[in-house]
Amino acid sequence: MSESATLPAPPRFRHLGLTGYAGFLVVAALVVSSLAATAPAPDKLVNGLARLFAPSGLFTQMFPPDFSRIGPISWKLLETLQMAVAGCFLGLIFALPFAILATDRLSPHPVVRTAARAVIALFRTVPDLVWAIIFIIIVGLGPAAGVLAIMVDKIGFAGRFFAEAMEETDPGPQDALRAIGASRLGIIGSAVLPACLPSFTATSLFALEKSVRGSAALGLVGAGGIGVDLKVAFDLFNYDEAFAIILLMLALVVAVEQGSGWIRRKLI
Amino acid sequence: MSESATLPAPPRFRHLGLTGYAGFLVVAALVVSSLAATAPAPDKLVNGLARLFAPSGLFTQMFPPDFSRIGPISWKLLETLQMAVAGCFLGLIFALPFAILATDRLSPHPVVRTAARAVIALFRTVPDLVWAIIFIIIVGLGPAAGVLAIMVDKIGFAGRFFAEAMEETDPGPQDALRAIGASRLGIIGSAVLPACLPSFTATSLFALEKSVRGSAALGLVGAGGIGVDLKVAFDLFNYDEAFAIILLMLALVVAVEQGSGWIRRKLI
Amino acid sequence: MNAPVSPVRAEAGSTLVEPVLTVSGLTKSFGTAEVLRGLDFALAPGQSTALIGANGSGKSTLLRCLVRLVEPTSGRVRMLGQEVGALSPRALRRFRARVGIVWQKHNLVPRMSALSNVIHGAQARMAGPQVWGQALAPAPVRAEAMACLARVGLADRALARVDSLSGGQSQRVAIARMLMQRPEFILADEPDASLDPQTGQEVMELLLGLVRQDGLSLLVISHRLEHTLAFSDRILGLAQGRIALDQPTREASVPALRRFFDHEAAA
Amino acid sequence: MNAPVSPVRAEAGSTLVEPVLTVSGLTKSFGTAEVLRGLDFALAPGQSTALIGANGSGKSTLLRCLVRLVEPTSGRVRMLGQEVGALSPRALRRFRARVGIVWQKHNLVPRMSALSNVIHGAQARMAGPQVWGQALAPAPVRAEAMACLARVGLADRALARVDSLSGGQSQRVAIARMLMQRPEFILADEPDASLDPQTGQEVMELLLGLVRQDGLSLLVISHRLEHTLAFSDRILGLAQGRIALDQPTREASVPALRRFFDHEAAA
Amino acid sequence: QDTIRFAVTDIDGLEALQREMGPFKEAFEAASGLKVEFFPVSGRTVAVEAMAADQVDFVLTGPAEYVVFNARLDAQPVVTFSRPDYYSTVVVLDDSPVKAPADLRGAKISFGEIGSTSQHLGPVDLLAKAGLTYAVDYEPVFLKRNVAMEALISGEIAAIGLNRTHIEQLTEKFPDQKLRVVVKGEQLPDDILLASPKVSPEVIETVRKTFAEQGEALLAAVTSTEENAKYIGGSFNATVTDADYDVVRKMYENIGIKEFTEFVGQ
Ligand SMILES: Nc1ncnc2c1ncn2[C@@H]1O[C@H](COP(=O)(O)OP(=O)(O)OP(=O)(O)O)[C@@H](O)[C@H]1O
Ligand SMILES: Nc1ncnc2c1ncn2[C@@H]1O[C@H](COP(=O)(O)OP(=O)(O)OP(=O)(O)O)[C@@H](O)[C@H]1O
Ligand SMILES: [Mg+2]
Ligand SMILES: [Mg+2]
Repeated sequence: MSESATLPAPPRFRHLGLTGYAGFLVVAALVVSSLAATAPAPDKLVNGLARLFAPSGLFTQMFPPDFSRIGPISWKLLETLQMAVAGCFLGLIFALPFAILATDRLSPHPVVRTAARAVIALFRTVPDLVWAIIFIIIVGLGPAAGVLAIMVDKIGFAGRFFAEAMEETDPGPQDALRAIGASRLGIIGSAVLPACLPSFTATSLFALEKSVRGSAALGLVGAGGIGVDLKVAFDLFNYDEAFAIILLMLALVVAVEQGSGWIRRKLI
Repeated sequence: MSESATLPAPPRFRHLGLTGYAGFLVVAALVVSSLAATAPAPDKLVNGLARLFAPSGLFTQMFPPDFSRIGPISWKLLETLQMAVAGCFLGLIFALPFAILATDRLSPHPVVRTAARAVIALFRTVPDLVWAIIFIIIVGLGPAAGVLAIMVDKIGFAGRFFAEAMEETDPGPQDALRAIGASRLGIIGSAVLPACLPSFTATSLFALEKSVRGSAALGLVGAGGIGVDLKVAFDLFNYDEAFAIILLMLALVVAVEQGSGWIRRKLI
Repeated sequence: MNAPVSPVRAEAGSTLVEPVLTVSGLTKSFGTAEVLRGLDFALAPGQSTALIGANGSGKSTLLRCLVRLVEPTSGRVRMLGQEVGALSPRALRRFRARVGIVWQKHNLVPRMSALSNVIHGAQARMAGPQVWGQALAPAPVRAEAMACLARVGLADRALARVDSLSGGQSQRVAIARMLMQRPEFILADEPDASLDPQTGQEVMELLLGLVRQDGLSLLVISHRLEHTLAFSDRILGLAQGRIALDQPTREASVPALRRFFDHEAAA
Repeated sequence: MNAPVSPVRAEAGSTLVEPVLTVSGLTKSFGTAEVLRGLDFALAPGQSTALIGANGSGKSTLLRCLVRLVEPTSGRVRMLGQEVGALSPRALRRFRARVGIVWQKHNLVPRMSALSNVIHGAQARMAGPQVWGQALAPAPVRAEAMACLARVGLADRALARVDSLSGGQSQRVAIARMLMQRPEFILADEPDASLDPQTGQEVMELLLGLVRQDGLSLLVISHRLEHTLAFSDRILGLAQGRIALDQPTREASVPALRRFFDHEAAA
Repeated sequence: QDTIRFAVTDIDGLEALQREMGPFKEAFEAASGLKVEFFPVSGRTVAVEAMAADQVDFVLTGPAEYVVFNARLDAQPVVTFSRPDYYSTVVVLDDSPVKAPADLRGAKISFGEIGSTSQHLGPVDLLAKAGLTYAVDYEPVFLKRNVAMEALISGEIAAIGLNRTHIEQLTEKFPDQKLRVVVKGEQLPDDILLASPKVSPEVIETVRKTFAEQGEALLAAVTSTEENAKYIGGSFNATVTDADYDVVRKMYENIGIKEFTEFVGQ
C-alpha cells in the first residue's frame, strides 16, 4: 500500500469518437454563427437606451404606473389565478402517471416508455389553438375551457420535468425497496415521490405562475385572464396601465416563488 | 436494547397550525370549485367528437398532412433552430450566475439572494412585447432581436430551474469542500455543477425545444420562425399544412428529447 | 460484555439437508473488470455464514447478484428452493420478499422518518399507500415497526428524519427495516460497520438469535474478525473473484484469518 | 500483520506546550435535543487522540462544530492558534485549509473520478478550474494526487467513478483527498469503518505515521477498540454530551473500554 | 436617403411579406428610384415603437391602427390603399333563428381582435346603430376565427363580426356550413401608408408622387398576388387627410374608448 513510486497519471480526456467531435463542431458552429449576427453596435445600444427614456419613450410612458383600475385588475388576476390553480392541479395529476411511465427505471417496458414520452411530447407540440378548438366544442366557451387549456399545457410541461426529476434521484433507496419485494407502485410511493417532492413542488409552482402569466391559451378559449388585459393595454398604448398590471403580476410571481421556497425548505 | 415491551407508536401527523390548515382549505376550495365547473356533459362530448371528424371538422381537414411545402418549411425550422440555439446559449450562460446568486447555500448574502431572485422573476414577468420593443430599438428588427428575445426568456426560465436544481443537491460533498477551505467558486465548480449537470442538461434542452416551438417572441421582433408559419397556416385555415408543420416540430421535439436522454444517461 | 445468545457452532458445510443457497459458476464483470470469476458454494439452512474478503473483492456485488439487483454475467443461483435466474418478474418479487437485506450504504429513504422507513419493510407483505409511510399505516403495522426499532434500541428516535441520524443510528434503522420484513434468509452487508462496540455486539447477537431461535439462514459480511469468529458457523473468504477460504468457524482463529488478508494483499 | 510504524506512546495530556486544540464549554442542541452539553478539553500538538463514544453520542457533531460547519450553540473552540468562533469568512477558509477531515459518510463528489475527488483536496492551496477535476489539473497536482491514491492503495482505480467504488475503496478516496490537502491537524471520523482488517490497519498506520514523522495532530474517531488502543496516545470518551473518559492510552485496555460502553448503555 | 424601411402590420413573417408584397416592392423600386426594405411586424405596438425609435420609415396599416399611431406619434398619412367592398358584417349560421340585429340581444358575439377595424370597431358600430349597446345588450368575446367558427357551429356564440373577405374564406373552408349576413356596414376607411415624422419631406413627396403618378402600375403589381385580391378594383389616394379617419375615432367611443375623440374635439 505504501509503494509511492511515482505513478504515471492517467490520460486527461476520454476519447470522444468521430460522431462526438462532429456533433460538438456542429453545435459550436451554430452558436458562433448566430452570435456573430446578434452583437449590437455599442453606439446603437446607447441610442436605444436614450430612446427608451426619451419623453415619448417606452419607459417614460410607463411611469408612473396607473393604478386607477386596480380593483378590476386585481379581480381579474384572482380569476386567472383560480383557473390556473384548477388547470395546474388537473394537469399535474395527469402528468404524474405519464411521467412515471416515461422514466427509464420505473416504466414497465421500453415500448411503454417510448410511447409515454411521445405522448408527452405531443401534448407540448400540439398548438394551443388546436386545443382551444377541441375544448370549445366539448365544454364551450369560458373558464372551463380555460382550465382544460391550462391542463394540457401542464401535462406536456410537467410530464417531462417530473420524469426527469425521477430519473435523477438516488437509485439506492429504490433498489433497497425493490429487494424487499415492493411493488412498482410501492417503490414509487415510498421512495421515488418522497425523494422528488422538492423538485415537484418547484415545477408545479412554476407551472402555476406560468399559467397566470401566459395569456395565449386562456385568451383563445375566451376565458379572459389577466394576460388579455395586458395585451389590450399595450394595444391601446396605455403603457402606464400595462405597467401596473406587470407590477401586480410580478408581486404574484414573487409570492408564488416565496411559497415555493418555503415549502421546499421544509422538505429538503 | 432488547426490551421489546410494546411501545406506543408516535402520533401520525404533526400539528399543522392554524395558517397551515387555512392555506390548505383555501387551495382545496379553489381546486374543487374550479373542477366542478369543468366537467363536460357526456352528450356534448359525443357531439364534439362528431364535429371534429365531420367533413369540415378540424381532424378531417388536417388529414392527410400537406407536405407540398416541406422544403421551405424545413428550411424555416432550421432557421428557427439556429436562432433558438444562439438565444438559449446566451440565455443559459447568463442564467447560471443569476441562479448561483439566487440559491440559499451559495449566495454570498441574503440580500444578494433576494435581489437575484427578484431579477430572475422580473425577467420572467416582463412581457415579450416589452422585450421586443427594447431589442428592436437596440439591434433593429430581425433575427438578432429574435436571438435576444429568446435569451431573456431563457434567463427567467433557466435561472429559476438552475437555482432549484442547485438547492436540491446533496449538501454532503459541498460541506466537505467547504471544510477543505475551497472558495465559493471552487465549491460550485467542483461539487455543485457536476451534481447538477444532468438536471441542467434537461432544463437547457427543454429551453431549446421551447424556443423553437414558441412563436410569439420571434414573431414580434419580425424574426419569423416556424411558429409564424404555423400561425399563418391556421389563419388561412390550411389545416393540412398546419398539421405538416406540427409533425415536423414533433420530430424535432422528439429528437431533442432523445439527445437530452442520451446525454443524461451518460452523466447520471 | 454480556452475550445472552451463546453462539453454538453447528455442523458447517453439511449437505445432508437440501442447501438453502446454491451458487454455481457465478461470474460478474463490469465492463472489462471481472469482479466475480466463477463462484461455487452451497449453504445449509439454519446456519450463520460469514463472508470475508478484502475491500473491492466483490462481496457486495455477490449479494446484489444473489437477488438479481444486478444480473450476473453467467452462472446459476438457487436460493430458498427457487432457481433465481429463471423467475418471472412476479415470482422474483415474491422471492425477494423472503430475503432480507441490510445494505452497506443503508439505502434508507431520505426525508422520511425512521419509523416510515421501517414500515417500508412491510411492503413485502402488504401493498398500497398504507405502507408508504407512518402516517397512513394501520396500527398493527405501526406497532410492529416500533417493536423492530425497539429491538435495535432506536424507539426514541422513531420520528427523527433518517438524514439527521448518526451513522450508527441509520445503520440500525436499516436493520430494523430488514426485521420488519420477517425474512427467511438474511443477507447482511457489514451490519456492524458503524456501530459502537457494545451495539455492534448486540446487533450481531440479535442476528444470530434469529438463526438459532427462529431457524433463519444468515450470510453476513463483516470486517470485524472478532464478530466473524463469534457469530458464525462457517467462514467463506472471497479473493480474486473466487472462494479462497471455506472453513468451519471453530477451526478458524484471528491470526489465521489475518493471514488470509495478508496473503491476499501480497497476491 | 506487519506494522512498520510502531505506535510510540507519547506523554498524554501534557500542557507544557500550548495546546493545538482547546475546547471550552462547547454545547450544541438540535431543537430541544441537547447533543453536546458543555465539553472541555485540550489537545497537545503532535499527538494522536482517539475519541470514542456510543452511537449518537455526538462525536460527528463535535467534529463539525470544531470547524464551524455547524455553529455551536455556545462555547469556544481554539484550534491551531486561532479563535475559531471569531474568524472572518476569509480567515475561516484559510483556517479550514489547515484542518483535514475524513467524513464518516465520505462525502465524495459523485459522478466524478476518484482522481478528481483527490485533486479537490488541493483547493485549499489553489483556486480556479485547474483544481476542479482531473482533466484541467496541472501535471504536478495530478502527480501528487496519484501519489496520495497510491498511499491508500487505490492508484489502479484512479479513473473509476467514485459511485462505482466499493465501500472501502470510497473510504480510502476520502482519506487520499484529506492527504492531498497537506493538513496540519487531522480529524478522522471512523476512517477504518468499512476497511478490511488488513487495509484498516495500514490506514491507521498511515495516519499515525503522519503524527510521528511529520508532527501533525490527529483526532480520530473509531469503534474498533484495537485500533483505538494501538494508534492513539490518549483516549477521550464522549457520553451524555460530556467528556466522560480521558486517559492516556497506555493505561487503557479493551475490557476497560468495553466497560465504558457498558456503563453508558446502562445510564 | 436611398433606402426606405417599410413595415406591414397585418402580415406575419418575412416570407409571407415577400410573397404578398414582393411584386409591389419591385414595381415601387422601379417607379420611385428608392430601395425598399421590408419588415414584417406582428403587432401594432411593436410597429409604433419601431417607428418611434427610428427603425422603420413607412408603415402600411389599417384604419383603427392609424388612429392609435397618430395619437402616439405624429405620424403623417401618405397615401391610402383603398379596398373596394371593404365593409364589416355580422354573420350567423344560416339556420340560426336570428333574423335581425335586435335578435342578438343577450347573446354572445365574437369579434376577431380587439381594436381591429373591420372585425371589432366596424361590427360594434353596426350593432350600436341597431340599438345594441356594447357589452350591455350582448356579451363580446374575442376569438380567433378558427375558434369562433367552431364556437358558432356548436352554438356557443350567436354571431361573429367579420369583414367581407373573411366570409368568402369561411364559405370555402366550411363547405358544409352556410353563413348568413345579418347586418352589413358601409365602406370602411382605407388602409393607409403612413410615414415617420423623421422621414424627410422630400422622400415623402417622392413616395406620394410615385403613387399618384404610377398608381395603375403599382396596383397591378400589388394585386398580382393571391393574398392581395382584396385590393383588386381599388386605388391609391394620395390626397388623404387625418380628418378622413375621424369616423374611426368615433367608432372607438362605442367600445368605451374616448381618448381619441377628445383629441378630435380640440
Ligand atoms: N457499478 C459498478 N461499475 C463498475 N465497477 C463496479 C461497480 N460496482 C462495483 N464495482 C467494482 O467491483 C469491485 C467490487 O465491489 P464490491 O462493492 O462488491 O466490493 P466489496 O467486496 O463489497 O468491498 P468493500 O469491503 O469495500 O465493501 C470493486 O472494485 C468496485 O469498484
Ligand atoms: N441535523 C441534525 N438534526 C437533528 N438531530 C441531529 C442532527 N445531526 C445529528 N443529530 C442527532 O445528534 C445526535 C448525535 O449525532 P452524531 O452524528 O454526532 O453521533 P455520533 O456520535 O457521530 O454517532 P455514530 O457513532 O453513530 O456516528 C444523534 O442523536 C443525531 O440523531
Ligand atoms: Mg461492500
Ligand atoms: Mg458519527
